[in-house]
Amino acid sequence: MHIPDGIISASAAVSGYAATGGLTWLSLRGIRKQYVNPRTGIPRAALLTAAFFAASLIHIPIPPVSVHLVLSGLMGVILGWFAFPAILVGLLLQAVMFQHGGLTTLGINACLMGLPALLAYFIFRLRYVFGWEKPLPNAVLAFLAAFLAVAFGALMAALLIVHATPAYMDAAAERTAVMALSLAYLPVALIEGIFTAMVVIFLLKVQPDLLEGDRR
Amino acid sequence: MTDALNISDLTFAYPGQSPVLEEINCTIKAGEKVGLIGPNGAGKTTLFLLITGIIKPSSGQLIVLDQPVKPGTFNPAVGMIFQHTADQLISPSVREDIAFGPQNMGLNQEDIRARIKETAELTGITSLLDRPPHQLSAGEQRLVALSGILAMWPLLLIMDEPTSDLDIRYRRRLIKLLANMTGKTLFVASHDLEFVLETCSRVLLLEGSHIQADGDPAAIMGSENLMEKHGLEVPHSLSATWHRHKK
Amino acid sequence: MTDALNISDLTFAYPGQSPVLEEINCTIKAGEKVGLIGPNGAGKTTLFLLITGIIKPSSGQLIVLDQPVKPGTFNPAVGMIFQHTADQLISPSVREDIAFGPQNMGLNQEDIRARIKETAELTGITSLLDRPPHQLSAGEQRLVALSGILAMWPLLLIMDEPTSDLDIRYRRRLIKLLANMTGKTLFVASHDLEFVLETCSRVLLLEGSHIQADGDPAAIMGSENLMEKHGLEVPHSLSATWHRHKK
Amino acid sequence: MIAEAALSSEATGSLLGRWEARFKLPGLLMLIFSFAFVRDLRLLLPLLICAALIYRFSGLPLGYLFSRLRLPGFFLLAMAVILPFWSGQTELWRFGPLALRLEGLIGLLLITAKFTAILSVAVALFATTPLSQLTIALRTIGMPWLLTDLLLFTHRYLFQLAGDLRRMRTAARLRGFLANSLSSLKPLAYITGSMLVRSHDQAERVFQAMTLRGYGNTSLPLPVFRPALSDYLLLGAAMLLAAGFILAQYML
Repeated sequence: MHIPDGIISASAAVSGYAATGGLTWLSLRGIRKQYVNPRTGIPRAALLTAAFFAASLIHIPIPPVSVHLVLSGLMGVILGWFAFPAILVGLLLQAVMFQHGGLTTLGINACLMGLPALLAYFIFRLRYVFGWEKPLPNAVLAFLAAFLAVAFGALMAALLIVHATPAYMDAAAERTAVMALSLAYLPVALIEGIFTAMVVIFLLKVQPDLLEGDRR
Repeated sequence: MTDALNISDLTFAYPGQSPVLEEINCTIKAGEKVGLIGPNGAGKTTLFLLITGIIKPSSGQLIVLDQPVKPGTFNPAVGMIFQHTADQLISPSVREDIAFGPQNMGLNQEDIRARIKETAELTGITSLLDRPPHQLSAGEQRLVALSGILAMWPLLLIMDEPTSDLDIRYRRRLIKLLANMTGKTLFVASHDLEFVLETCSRVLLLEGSHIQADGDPAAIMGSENLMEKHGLEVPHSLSATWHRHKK
Repeated sequence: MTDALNISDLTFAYPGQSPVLEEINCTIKAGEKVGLIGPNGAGKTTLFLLITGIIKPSSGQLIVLDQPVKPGTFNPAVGMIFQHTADQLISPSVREDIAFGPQNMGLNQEDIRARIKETAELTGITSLLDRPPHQLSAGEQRLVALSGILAMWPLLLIMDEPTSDLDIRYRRRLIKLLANMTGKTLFVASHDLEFVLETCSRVLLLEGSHIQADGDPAAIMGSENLMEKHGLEVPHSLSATWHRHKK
Repeated sequence: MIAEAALSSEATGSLLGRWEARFKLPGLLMLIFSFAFVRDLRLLLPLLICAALIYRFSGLPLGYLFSRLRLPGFFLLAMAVILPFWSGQTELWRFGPLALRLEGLIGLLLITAKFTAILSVAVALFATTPLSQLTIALRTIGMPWLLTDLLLFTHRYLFQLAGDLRRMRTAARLRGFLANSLSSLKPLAYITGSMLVRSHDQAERVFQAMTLRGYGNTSLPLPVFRPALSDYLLLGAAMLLAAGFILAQYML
């Protein structure tokens, strides 16, 4: 779902950076509210970011093909306000180390993955609103959070690719393209939802405080 | 079956590097308990990964339990305990973790339950079955990892530094467990020479990508010459001259 | 300053649990080399975290280098080597890792460079300075972790299981390094009793949240009665009766 | 999979390698962005020449660039198949239901050229700048310390955790786990969960170790530096080039 360099217009790339600046500021404000000393959260966020980064290389077989995990939903659920900085840093590292993912599009890509992660964070927080502690409702919430995160991300990416591409397309072709690109991500969103629900069930059993990283 | 392991002319090198193992030849008979000693980086773990078929030899032949090793295929008869147990324990409960191997072997629920019960009794971890392995102490985790392997009824059991994070109580428990284990071939790498001395009836000394010595543990580990040449030390229980060394 | 450490009536419990440490009293003189032995879970690491001010005692008093411990404040005079070196090596290169502590002490670039050079020469890792720490062997990593602490010129050096992942060569190197270290107080927890015997002039036996014995290493670790009672074993170098035990 | 970009001695000794990161980063970033502004076909050749020259100044071998281009190149391939047939109205050539269209072809040309140019400069930038220098440069151009600290520590633990994950999967494989169907989803979720638990525990210890070495004790001042004349000259040149591309795009 990463948009590579060269295909979107410069103004879209600059707007992406601006939006990323805004979201980073918002996230840092969230983090400062949560931690007396934000530094205390950094090792945890860094190690988990590295873990997510490594885990996103796992390929899930959907015969006959295999897809790799996006994990934006799971990152939101576990990292909370740290999710956006974590994704930004992860993408920057990808660009620095593998030139993968794009540099002019870094801002855009951070938004495409980071906004859905924050969405997932807020969806999963509903468990506090309802006071849910049992595995099943938590798993359902986790599924919804991750499914919607991927679906939302895919839709935004499809809209961007079709609209921001410099070449001309007629309106009908555009709609078809957006539909096709988003639908292609439907199985991925489903897998991602199930996968995230399973990880959440695992963590509830093994180390529930990992899911409450935003509660200290 | 008379040989558990048959290695001939085995060489392994990572691409573009000098060989980690070179022209290794070695046979381990079924039922033998063999220790593998040598400094860090001597290739002990690499040898284990080759035997289990995780990596492919650059050249040479590996026959395990009368079958040539086919890299990438699952052979429940060969079990390996990793140096860091955290690499091995992945399930939310000890019970599920022990069941993981047998499930992948395609056993039915009843057989799996029987194996969990029997293995947990053998290793003495029945009371831990419903706990998450991640919350256990290092010693308990080691026994859980061992149980997960034993439940597959392996004929060849490979262990990489099994005592490195154990306290004396759990180390002693592991030594007893291994001593009572019959019918299995044991191949164990360790820096803990006293442990090797108590557990194994034969020892291989690996250094500089070659097997430097092969034979009776007390004879090899008791030879000050041989040990010091390869960066090792005679264990205290074999050394009459220890106090002279002290300062 | 005559005392490096002064512990009185120290008790610590995690919320809602029974105490890990109870009414501990103990004084360590400046320059002493003290070993801390006992089974896993006896509270050795907890005691270290209390001394360094990472966690707060439930009750009692801790005076380190003539100053009461203030949890949460940085005291470069107290250095701790963690059991798993990967937890401690946080920088992209060995050089930067050694510089981390001195930088946080507010030293200037020139002093930092001098300390890196001097420490690396002492521990013999000058050739590794530009390597990433995570690519080094376990033994090299341990020396890097030690260098990162020594560069802060600590007066009290605390080590948690420093030999657990070392091969014999690096274990010997560490023993020599510690033997040559003068003017520092050493407090080291280890299951490797032979290591404690070679390094320390005094030993504390911790079990069941109490200090069970305190005194001469050879006397304490040589007492079969005492050791077996607390889940330990007399080290082979002190045991005349070892061969009787073997089977 | 995860390998470190090795800094060859040619790269560190090259013109770009000697350029102070705090000037190089903004300079080359501006240039990269100016590339993104280009829409005029006549500017493509100057753009590619400029990128090629910068890559040349990095002292890196061409093979390194190609190895870096391979992975994102797959996306380009997909665009190459779709764009010329989907987009535009001017038909150049028709084959049954398929029509090759001029606008699509031009779009593809633009994308390919810009993509290659931006990537070449990015490769040259990052391969000649060690991460520690890069973070200092990022802080100089205004990135908050929380992000740069996160960047450094994430990078540090990435290799360890990738190794942990690899060994966990190896151990699972030796117990018969094969990731070959959807039923492997549960073990993979467990492995991921275990890795998160491990990382979480380790983070606690890492934080303790860092605190004992004074992390957060002082906010570290950025190291002072006296830029050389060449640093200014190179920055000036990069800014001029960037302005040139943007102006040319609007004038033409």
